[in-house]
Amino acid sequence: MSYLVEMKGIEKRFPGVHALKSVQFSLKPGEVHALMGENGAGKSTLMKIMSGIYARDGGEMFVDGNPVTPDSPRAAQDLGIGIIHQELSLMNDLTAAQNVLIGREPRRSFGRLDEAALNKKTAEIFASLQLAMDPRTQVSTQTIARQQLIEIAKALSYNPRVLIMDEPTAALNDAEIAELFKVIERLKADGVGIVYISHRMDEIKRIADRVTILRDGAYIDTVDAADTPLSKIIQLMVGREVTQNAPVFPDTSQSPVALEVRNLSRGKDVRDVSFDVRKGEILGFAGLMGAGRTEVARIIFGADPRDAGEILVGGQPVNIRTPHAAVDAGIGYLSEDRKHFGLAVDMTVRANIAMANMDQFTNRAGVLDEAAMKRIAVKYIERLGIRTPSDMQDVRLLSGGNQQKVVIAKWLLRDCDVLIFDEPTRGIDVGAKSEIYALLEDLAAQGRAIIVISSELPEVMRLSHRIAVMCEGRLTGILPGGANTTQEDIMELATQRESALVGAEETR
Amino acid sequence: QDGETYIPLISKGFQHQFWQAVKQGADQAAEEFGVRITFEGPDNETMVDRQIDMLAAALANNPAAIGFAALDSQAAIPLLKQAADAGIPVIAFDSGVDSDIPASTATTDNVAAASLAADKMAELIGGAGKVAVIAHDQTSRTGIDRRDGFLNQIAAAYPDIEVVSVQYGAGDQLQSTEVAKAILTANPDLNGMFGTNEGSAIGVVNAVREMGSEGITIIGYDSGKAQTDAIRDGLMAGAITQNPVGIGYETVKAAIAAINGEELPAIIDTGFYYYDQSNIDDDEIQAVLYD
Amino acid sequence: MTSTTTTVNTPRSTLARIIAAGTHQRVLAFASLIVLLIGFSIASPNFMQASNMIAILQATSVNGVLAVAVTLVIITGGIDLSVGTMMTFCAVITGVVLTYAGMPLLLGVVAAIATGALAGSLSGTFVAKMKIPPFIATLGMMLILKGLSLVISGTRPIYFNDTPGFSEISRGSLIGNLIPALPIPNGVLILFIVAALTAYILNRTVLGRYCFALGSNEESVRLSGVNTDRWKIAIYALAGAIVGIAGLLIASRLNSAQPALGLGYELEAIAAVVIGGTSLSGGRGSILGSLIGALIMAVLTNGLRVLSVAQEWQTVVTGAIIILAVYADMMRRKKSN
Amino acid sequence: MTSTTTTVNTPRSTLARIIAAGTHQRVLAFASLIVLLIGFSIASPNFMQASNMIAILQATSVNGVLAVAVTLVIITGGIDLSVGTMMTFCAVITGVVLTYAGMPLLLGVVAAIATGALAGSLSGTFVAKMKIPPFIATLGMMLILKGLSLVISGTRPIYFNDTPGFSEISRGSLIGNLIPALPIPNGVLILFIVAALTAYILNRTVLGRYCFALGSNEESVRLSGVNTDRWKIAIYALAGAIVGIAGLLIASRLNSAQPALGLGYELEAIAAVVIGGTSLSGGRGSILGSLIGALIMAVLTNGLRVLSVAQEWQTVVTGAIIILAVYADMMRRKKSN
Ligand SMILES: Nc1ncnc2c1ncn2[C@@H]1O[C@H](COP(=O)(O)OP(=O)(O)OP(=O)(O)O)[C@@H](O)[C@H]1O
Ligand SMILES: Nc1ncnc2c1ncn2[C@@H]1O[C@H](COP(=O)(O)OP(=O)(O)OP(=O)(O)O)[C@@H](O)[C@H]1O
Ligand SMILES: [Mg+2]
Ligand SMILES: [Mg+2]
Repeated sequence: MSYLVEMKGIEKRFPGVHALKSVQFSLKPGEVHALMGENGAGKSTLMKIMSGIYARDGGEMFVDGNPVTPDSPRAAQDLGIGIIHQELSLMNDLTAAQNVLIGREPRRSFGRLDEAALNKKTAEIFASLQLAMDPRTQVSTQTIARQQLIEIAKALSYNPRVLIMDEPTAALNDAEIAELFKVIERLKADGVGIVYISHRMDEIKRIADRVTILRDGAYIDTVDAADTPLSKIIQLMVGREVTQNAPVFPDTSQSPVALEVRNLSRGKDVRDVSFDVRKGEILGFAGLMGAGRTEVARIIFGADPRDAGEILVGGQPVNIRTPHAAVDAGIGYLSEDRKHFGLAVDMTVRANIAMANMDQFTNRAGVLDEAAMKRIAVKYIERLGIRTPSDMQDVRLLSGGNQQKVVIAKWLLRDCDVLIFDEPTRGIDVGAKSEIYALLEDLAAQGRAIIVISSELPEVMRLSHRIAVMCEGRLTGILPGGANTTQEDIMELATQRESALVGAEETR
Repeated sequence: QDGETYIPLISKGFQHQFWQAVKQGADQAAEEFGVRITFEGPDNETMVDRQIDMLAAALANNPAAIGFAALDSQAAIPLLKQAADAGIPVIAFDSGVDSDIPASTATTDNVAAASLAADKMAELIGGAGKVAVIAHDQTSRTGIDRRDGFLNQIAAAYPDIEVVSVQYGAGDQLQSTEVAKAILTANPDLNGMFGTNEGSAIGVVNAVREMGSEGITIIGYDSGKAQTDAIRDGLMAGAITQNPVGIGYETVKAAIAAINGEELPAIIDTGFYYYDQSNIDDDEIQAVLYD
Repeated sequence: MTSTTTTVNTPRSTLARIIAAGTHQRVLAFASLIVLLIGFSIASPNFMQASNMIAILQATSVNGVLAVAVTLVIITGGIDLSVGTMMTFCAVITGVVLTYAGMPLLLGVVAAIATGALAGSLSGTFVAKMKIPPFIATLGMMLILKGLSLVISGTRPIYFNDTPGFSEISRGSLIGNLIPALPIPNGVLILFIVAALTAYILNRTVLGRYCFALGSNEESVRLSGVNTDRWKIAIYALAGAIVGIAGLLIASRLNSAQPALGLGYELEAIAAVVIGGTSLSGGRGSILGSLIGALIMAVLTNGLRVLSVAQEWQTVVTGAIIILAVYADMMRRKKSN
Repeated sequence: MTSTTTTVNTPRSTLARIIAAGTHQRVLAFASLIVLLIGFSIASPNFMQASNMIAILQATSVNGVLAVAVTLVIITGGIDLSVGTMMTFCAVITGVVLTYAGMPLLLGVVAAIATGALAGSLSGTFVAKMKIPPFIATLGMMLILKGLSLVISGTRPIYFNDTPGFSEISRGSLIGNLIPALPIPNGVLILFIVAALTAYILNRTVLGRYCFALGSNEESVRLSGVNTDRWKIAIYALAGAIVGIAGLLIASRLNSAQPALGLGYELEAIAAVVIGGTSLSGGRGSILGSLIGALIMAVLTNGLRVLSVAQEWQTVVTGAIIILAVYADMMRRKKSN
């Protein structure tokens, strides 16, 4: 059997971390090979070795049977290996087209750029992805989901023979995922080998041919996707049985209202949104990308200004103009974009966990209590299973999912009355996910009011006591939680467009 | 505003004591003769083009005459020509301009003054030994004239005196202090030091004070309170002073004469003096010192 | 500084689109310039004279060219502290070529630009290959070039009296010869030509594209297989060549190469760039903005002088107005979102 | 510049851990300092004298204190160009309080520090509340304070002859009184005390924590519910207060407040900070590094002067060595990973 890429006995050590222990991996042409494992299992590291970003400490790698050692992304590209990174790495100040074709700009004489050709070429790539985007839009104005799509377009523009996708769908909604899967099918048909990393278990069944499982940096097994039940794969990943305890939906309709929002408006993004959350309640927010859920949360949190509207906490109107005031009023917000808005990645895990809560760790003279910070950090590292050599590790050295857990720890520690979680489980593995669900339910049971914004419908349905649905900046309805509400009910509200009659459909 | 006689003075600097004294003299004359003056100069003496921009702005205000202390004797000639064409008389002060446009030049002979300092130095250290110079600038006219006036006189008249080091402290007191300290460290057997302007001289005094060096003869240039104090304390042997107030006064006076079409001498020598403990309180000296 | 301003430019009209493409951001500093011009005109009848306007333009020329040069470097996310003394160094080399070696004028011009390009590529090499932070690399270059200018010139100015056409480079007026009513000095003409060419390079060529890309996310450019080191060196070299032109302008204006001059010009040039709206963290900026920034600085100093404000107060007012101008800019930018 | 270097520091031993915690990065510039000291000792027998070492320390004191102040601001991702003229301004205010108003010494000291804190919090307000880029805000302040110093002092130095103890602040020697063999001037003692206190604040208090956090990712700190504006102002104010101490030191050393002095000191201080390994993009840095950076600069200038190198060559060599020192630092840092 001829493998497109084969890796054997791969070793990688980072200071304090044995990230890969004699791992093997192989990829056939025209297959989708899923790489599974918990957060920090070593998936991204293995793929970074394959794509020439990290040098391996041991082991061998073959492309078409020939031993290779790609020592730079460029060298890997020349071997036909392309990668879509887990973390976005775009040039924010440039346009979409300028990003996609960076380094390969169509030129005229004397180094002059052919901007028209550049935009045309990019438009073609976007069209093949069914992506409705003006190649001239500036990247920084786009939501992460759309930025992710630009990354995908960029990787595809190299026409790779091997395409590594490291959690490409973490920021995408169902429609976009469907489009992406169509693209993957096309690539498969062309004989491209695809390595697919995701924590969304349902996707594995949909597109993977084979599945390789890593645990703690060690190779566990490679199984056939079609004949292996998901529960088996999860068990291999986690090393034990994961029990999904059935959710209970307590009746909170008589509890006091914790947060009330009245007629919140901001331009076209948020239009006259009113709702309330009661103590002990988990209110889910569903909607398509760009529905305005993040914007509602940011306005409540004082991160963005509002044009109109009132916010009441515990029945009292509060004047929230800054996040500082929001936190004082007992509102916490976990952002959907951890890298830009959630973490100081150059600082330690300990410092990040303590960040929203410094008062707790300082005496009156402002001197820090490092010992207390350490205690708390270690506690949350254990409780959330954050994989890190120590609480003094810089956050940027953690795997994506573990970074997300650090942000969660930060807000759990803050202990707010109203907690808004925006895509809390983005990039988090199945095992940890159910732990986080349990945590959220715990918090609710303690009388906190919780808002969960999520683009994963199963997640919203699994968690929410009530489900608010948004479309184009309006709150189109609030559905009861539990088994009586179906995905179709939600989708109907999520697509209840006001502008359906207005002609030319614009992307923004 | 209209009808009044306006005379802008473009100097080489404005924040240093010397230039403030020149301004004081100019202000005095302005009051006496009932004219309006302005006094401007760049931050330091390297900014030749800034001075030209100042001259250009001054010309925009249609002055009756202009006083000008050129940082570079050639750079301003086109603008001075423009002034001449417009019938605006120009009086040079402090240093001359290589041109016959200025009606007169009010100045000190820096070379002669510095060579007097050399003579005094030789006299005080007994005609033999090692001396060093802390100059305020390597490229400006006054910096060069004072340094070379001193060095040339030593070379010409005192073969037993060795100049071991010439370094520059930008006229900044602190920097000059550090420079002088380094020189004292490198030359433990130094006999004398000459500082070519107020900042340089004070730097030398500070250095000697901080290092606790003994037996160093210090000669300074210009005045200012720190310097006169040092002379009274005996830390500094003596100093050359110019007559900056006189320069300012004479410049404005000459400008008014030129406006009135009077004949002027090519050079108005405002003179220089050597002062030390013995004559510092003389009226003649007190008149040219500034604090 | 991770400022995640959510500036959204969606140029609707074609015209707006072109302007936005050309400048990569709205040049709002323009309004401050107009306010200053009107204010000074009201305050002093002498301000709005043709001759004074020309004096302001003339005063802008050197700083403007330096600002153009440093804009390129700043857009890459770097900084260049050496522009002032590099300008002097280029002028000194020209002096050596023309006055000491007696070469023809054209060779002097070439020497200035080539010297600048060489010095710039050296800075670029320090930054790109040796990974020295741009602040330190160019601070070092600033000192090295300052010293070398003094060494080469023997700490004396070099005069260009033997090269008759030389002072025409900046002082002559080609436009004035054609249209006598408009005696714009060549120095100003050169500034505008340099600015236009550089704006073209910045917005229409690969080099310009990589300026923005490097300033935006250097690592991502590198991972895309671009030889970032080489391009960075090229950008510093281009900036150096432009500084060489500034060297010619100032030498011609003073009819001499003044070896001690230059320190302090870098801050003024950088200030012009930032007032013009270019971000010091890289990735965003425009030549037009820098030009306007340089003009604001020149109008400000000239206006205060024409008003005969006492010099110490001039400094105070200049500082305050620079802050206010940038503040007004911020406000307008915020509103327009 | 988003450089995703995969630098990994995991201190193994407890000692290494403490040092790393204390400095937030390895201070490698130290080696360059040692090399310089050894080099100059070999080149000149006069260099390694006790009195010259003290002179070097004395020469470091003002620039060192300024470097400490500016380190705080740079770690937040900002920059402070006003430190030089702010120092002068504080000295002038002290002069007014002591000499013109005849107040007791202590009040003069308080005045200097309070003035610095006030001026600093003004800069901080410009940056935090008015969102003016730190470069421009502090450039404006630099000019404003420079002008005000001249206005207030009437462009004349203010002497402290009537305040007897004043010159002791920097020139006296408490240590020397106790241990006659060690006549370390108070100025140096003050530098070390200021540095130690600031290092403590930076590494052990909330204020310090927010310095690093703001420089690392300001938006994420704001979204953690921290009143970032207030903290930023506090940090600039603290830096200003430290600049006030520098003002006292220089005034005491010159026994006068020199209103025209100050320009240029900011670049030297920033250079010391960067040589010491603090990153201009914020989030990383140490006071110890800045101290060593300031020492490197002082040793370099002193050494070259003791060797009587011609001034123009001193400049060239200084520039080259600054680049080399930082380069050596880079190399060692790379290797140690
Ligand atoms: N540059 C680095 N320095 C130190 N440790 C690292 C580095 N990169 C990764 N690690 C560590 O190696 C381990 C594997 O990380 P990796 O990013 O491969 O995990 P992953 O399987 O992709 O996890 P996730 O699902 O959360 O993305 C983690 O413990 C991580 O902290
Ligand atoms: N940083 C930004 N810059 C510009 N526009 C933005 C930004 N963030 C959001 N928007 C716009 O605001 C609107 C609402 O987006 P928002 O992110 O709030 O939606 P959402 O429902 O949270 O969607 P998602 O599932 O993508 O998070 C959209 O039109 C989006 O394009
Ligand atoms: Mg990963
Ligand atoms: Mg969202």
